[in-house]
Amino acid sequence: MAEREYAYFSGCSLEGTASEYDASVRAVLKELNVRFREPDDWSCCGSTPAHTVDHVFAAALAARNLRLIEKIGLDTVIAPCPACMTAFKKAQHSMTESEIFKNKVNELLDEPYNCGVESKSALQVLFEDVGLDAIAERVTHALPGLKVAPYYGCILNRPPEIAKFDDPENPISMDKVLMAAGVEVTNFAFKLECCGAAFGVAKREMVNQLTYKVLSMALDSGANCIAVACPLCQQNLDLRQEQVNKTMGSNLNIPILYFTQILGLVYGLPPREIGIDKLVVSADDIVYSRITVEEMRKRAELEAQAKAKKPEKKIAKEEVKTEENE
Amino acid sequence: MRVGVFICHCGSNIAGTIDVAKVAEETKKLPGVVYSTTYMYTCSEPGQEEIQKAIKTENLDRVVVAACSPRMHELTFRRTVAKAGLNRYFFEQANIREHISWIGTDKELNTNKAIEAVRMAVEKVKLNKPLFSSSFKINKRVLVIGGGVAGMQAALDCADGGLEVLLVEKSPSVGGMMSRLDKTFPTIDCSICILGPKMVDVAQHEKIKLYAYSEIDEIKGYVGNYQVKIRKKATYVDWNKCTGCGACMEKCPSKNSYDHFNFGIAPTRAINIPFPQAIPKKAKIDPEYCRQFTKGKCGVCAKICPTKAIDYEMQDEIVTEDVGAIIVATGYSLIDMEKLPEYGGGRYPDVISGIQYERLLNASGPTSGHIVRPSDNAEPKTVVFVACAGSRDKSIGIPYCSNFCCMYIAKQAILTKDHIPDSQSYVFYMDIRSPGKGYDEFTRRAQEEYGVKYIRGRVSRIYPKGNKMVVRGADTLLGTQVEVEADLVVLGTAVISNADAGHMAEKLHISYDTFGFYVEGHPKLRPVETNTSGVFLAGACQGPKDIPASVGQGSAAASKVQALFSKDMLESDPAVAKVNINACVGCLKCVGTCPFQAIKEKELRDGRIVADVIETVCAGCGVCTSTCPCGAIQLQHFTDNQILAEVNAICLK
Amino acid sequence: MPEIASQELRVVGFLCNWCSYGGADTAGVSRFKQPTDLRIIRVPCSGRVDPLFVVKALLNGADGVLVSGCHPRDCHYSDGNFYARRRLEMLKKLLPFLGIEEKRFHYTWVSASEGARWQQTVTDFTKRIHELGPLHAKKEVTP
Amino acid sequence: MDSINLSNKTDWSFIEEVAEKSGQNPSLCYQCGNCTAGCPYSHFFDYPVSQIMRLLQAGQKDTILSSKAIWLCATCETCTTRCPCEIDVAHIMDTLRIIARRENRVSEKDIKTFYDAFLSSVKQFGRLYEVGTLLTYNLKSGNIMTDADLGPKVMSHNKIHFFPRSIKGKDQVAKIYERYQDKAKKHG
Repeated sequence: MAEREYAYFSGCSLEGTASEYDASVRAVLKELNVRFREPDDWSCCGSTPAHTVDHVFAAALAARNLRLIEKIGLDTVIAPCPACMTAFKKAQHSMTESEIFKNKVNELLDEPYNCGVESKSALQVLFEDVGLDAIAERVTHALPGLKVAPYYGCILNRPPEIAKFDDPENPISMDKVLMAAGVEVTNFAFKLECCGAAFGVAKREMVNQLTYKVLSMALDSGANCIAVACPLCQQNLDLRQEQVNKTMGSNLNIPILYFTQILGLVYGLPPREIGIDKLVVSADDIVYSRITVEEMRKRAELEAQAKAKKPEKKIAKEEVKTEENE
Repeated sequence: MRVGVFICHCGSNIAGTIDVAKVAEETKKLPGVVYSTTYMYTCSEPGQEEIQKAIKTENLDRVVVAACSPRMHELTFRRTVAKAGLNRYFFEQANIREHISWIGTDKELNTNKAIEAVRMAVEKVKLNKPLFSSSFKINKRVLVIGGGVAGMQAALDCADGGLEVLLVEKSPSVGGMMSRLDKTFPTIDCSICILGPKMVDVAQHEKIKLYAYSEIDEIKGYVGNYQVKIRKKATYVDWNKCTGCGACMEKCPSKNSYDHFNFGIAPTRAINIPFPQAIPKKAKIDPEYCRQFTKGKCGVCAKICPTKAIDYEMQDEIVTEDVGAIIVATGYSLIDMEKLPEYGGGRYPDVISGIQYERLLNASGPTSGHIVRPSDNAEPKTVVFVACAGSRDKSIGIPYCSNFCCMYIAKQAILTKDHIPDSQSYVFYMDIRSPGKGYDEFTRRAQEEYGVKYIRGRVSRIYPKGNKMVVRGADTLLGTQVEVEADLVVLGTAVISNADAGHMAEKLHISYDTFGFYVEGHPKLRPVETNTSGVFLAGACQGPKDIPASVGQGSAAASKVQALFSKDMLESDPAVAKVNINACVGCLKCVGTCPFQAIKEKELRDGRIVADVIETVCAGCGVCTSTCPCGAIQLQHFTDNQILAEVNAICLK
Repeated sequence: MPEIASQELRVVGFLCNWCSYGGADTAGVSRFKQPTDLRIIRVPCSGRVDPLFVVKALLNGADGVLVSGCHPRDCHYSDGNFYARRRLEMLKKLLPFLGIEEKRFHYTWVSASEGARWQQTVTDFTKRIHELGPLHAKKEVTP
Repeated sequence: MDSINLSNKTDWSFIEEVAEKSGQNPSLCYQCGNCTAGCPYSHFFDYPVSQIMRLLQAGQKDTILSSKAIWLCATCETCTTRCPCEIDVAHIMDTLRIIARRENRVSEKDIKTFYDAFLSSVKQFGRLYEVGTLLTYNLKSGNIMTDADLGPKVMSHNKIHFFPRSIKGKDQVAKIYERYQDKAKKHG
């Protein structure tokens, strides 16, 4: 990895309500020796609101930043926030698809963008570029008893022709990454179910209802924690969890961690450094449960010895059976 | 030379966008043309009489008809001129319908284009030579590829007609898809009860030679005289000794082999007889799972077999057979459920395909006809059927309708109620396609008598919740999203062509469409013929088809073969390559390029070596003609001069 | 007789009887509208097409030549279209030496069921030739 | 619902405009309902997605532009991903919002207000100023207390900055807005 260098685009949310995502992504990338530089003076990607105004306008807001990245001589940007990433990928897609569109966009910009930047989510970079082996190698700690429901959200891998990443119906990249890190994941059916996205403010009830579905389905799957890769998902699931309880008359209390925070934990990073303290639904129990890999191994051995007897017998039986036949 | 030109109005099909009168008037001016007229329907009987009359009165020696595509009526008009005493190759047809009047809107341009089309035909016909076909003996044996219901019907009809039949089936038993079905719509007949007797007949008919678990390696030759290489795949059981007692199957320790017959709904043994009514009822080893092959030790079946039929060393065997005609009835496959990830088939055990459900319903199936969910063997109370699972879905490259899913889903819903009276079935559908005799009444019965709930809308997603499968779909008639908590979900998976359909087509030199289904001679008028004479189609290999249609085509193909074999000799197409020995320098390039080995070298009396065409073997492609450095070998009716005459007719001015 | 000069150019097509000619028929039966410039010559197999035919056509007055056969491995004569491909590839390289743009010649594969594909092929090729303009603007060829 | 006279109440130009702006062909839709089936917001829509598509095919401009559905769509892309006819439905919804906004016929004022607050914040500072956006929204929408309950949470976890972080290039961003608005004016 070392030889390759990425651009890093934190985006507005990661500067504010999602600062812990920012912190944990940076920390994990550092741990995995992923080198990156930041374009200075970046601006908002435009996100969803811009798209309700005009597609060229929206693309322009995104393209301004891609241009900045182009200028510092980098060809791939890590955009941890799916909203930014999609805005970038969409702009890139339609600008490369159609010369006319490209020109229209560039007419709105001070400096024309030459479509030289590919955008990837932090998850995509870890899964595709860093690779599972490297992710596993770095693990120093374990989180026994932790059962994670991997929640991808809507747009990390959809629509396929824009996202060009993982399976649009049954994504497995986050599952694989977490498993590689030695974390247990549950079979979570609502990996992609929408949380209500940016409607938290204007359509609170709607979001609360959608979020409730996701949260309770996670519990059904046997999870005691949800891993996310999107500031909006996190906000709706974590920050608004109490709202959900009010609206739905439930009493859910399930910690919502960025998947990079979980990686940070198994990499033995100090909780504060990866912003565990910023979570509204406390994840302290998870932190306390953390043990080193060695301890984990010892426990496993003990359990193994305990079980040891039975399976041997079974095998023996099987043998005998075939013997009889022969 | 006296050429007569006949321009067809084809009602308004041609006359609508081409000024036929002008075409007649202009073409009359062409050198060599002595007569030019138009007629409303030239292909009609009076139309043909017009031509014959003109040949007499105007004593024409060449005829050009400007009408539809020669692929449509060339043979018709050749016969017409022949009846009037002309050699049938003194005829050319200009295609002014498919290639002009139907595709161009500008009448002036069309008319001009039509005139030129006629001019080309006239220039060519003037160079046409009289050709006379020689005749050759035909081998009156027929090869039927595929032992499903279509293939068996074809084989039986041919055999009953006294023809010798070779029936080649790639799986260990004949019966095909139909032998897997529990009941058949709309009569609820027991499928194997009506198919079984046919299977037995096939096995016992003295005119039918059955090659089970065999495949076609290679096909050489031409109509009347094919040589076929058949690969008898190794079964590792000597079928001459095997009595089908099934002892080996009982004792086989490898219990988790994939069951191809039951579409993997339950495991089978590594050595097995696919199903009780199998024909032939012989055991076969699946080396993928057999411990003798995977682990190198076991030998249980060899020890158990009372007739010592097991032979782990067995090899594939190639046999060569000669036949005169081929009926292709290779059937269809079903889309893999993994292609529809949002439905979770393959990931969730309780989401199964329609054909798997047939096996669950079937008394001779793995559950002896008790409907249970694969996950926990519990009896499902709520069953959801999803129609068009993959069909009519451009996004996965299957835009077509699979033809019979609507009907078997209705049947399965009815049977579900019969098996489990306190069950409730739901069917998600887009349109109910039930155009057959008694079909629509049947789908109505499912709803009216059996209370099956039909929901008009696609299913978007299927996911597990507790021990239920939640089916989330739409009811577009209510205009809402709906959810059903099902115990079992059955997908009406799309019909696709066999994976090897393309290769088979290449061996047969027949065409196939974008989806791998074989192309018939004419969509309306030659449904079971192909463009390769001597090769016929039956059943779903030509497109999704239900049982009655497949059986009908089986019989149709058989009757085509009967007609072909009703003569002892066949007329060869005289439009074959011919060597001008005076021009031939004996380089024999042509011998090397001929795709049919139809050219041999020949030594003349003076010792000169020249190329020589075996007329009956030559298929008339003309590759040799374009290869010959000195134009010595010419494809009759498509000689260099004839084609260049057409080129010049439209290029020179 | 000259084509209606203002609107049409001279495009000659050599089509194999089994696939492409059938494809053109299918396009007709489906009423898929096409430019009228094309004149079709029917040959049994694309393997029958002698590069000489193409050259003759282009030298004698055609502005573009299109050859179409069965898809590779779908040839009615098993591999006639492979011979065609080999020869026509050669021809492509040769044309420039005769002072003819390579783009005026095109060969492709269209099956009997691909009416829409045929319509596309004809429309695109005719468009291409119109972009190139007449090949015989000045020179008058005499037989 | 009274009958629609399709002969004179079909707005063909609207169908064309949407097709042109979205690059999608509405005629491809065969009303299977997959979009409605998968849409997480169906329960909140006044017209389910498939009916929006149907109304579009029928050229019912007014009904569509005044619908809440087009604004309640959060572009989760499920419909686009699963459409068997390969229609980018989400993009069509997006296009309908743009047209509704342009013709000042936004049915969901609150959502528009929030979007506007968001955009003006970006125009002002170059980046999103979350607190500012929320406050602007609360004032403009009149729902003064929206998410007030979240305030303490956010603060106690010091998740946000109380002062906008504006950037050097904010005028560049503002220019994007201006240039766009000029063009929009010119081309109507």
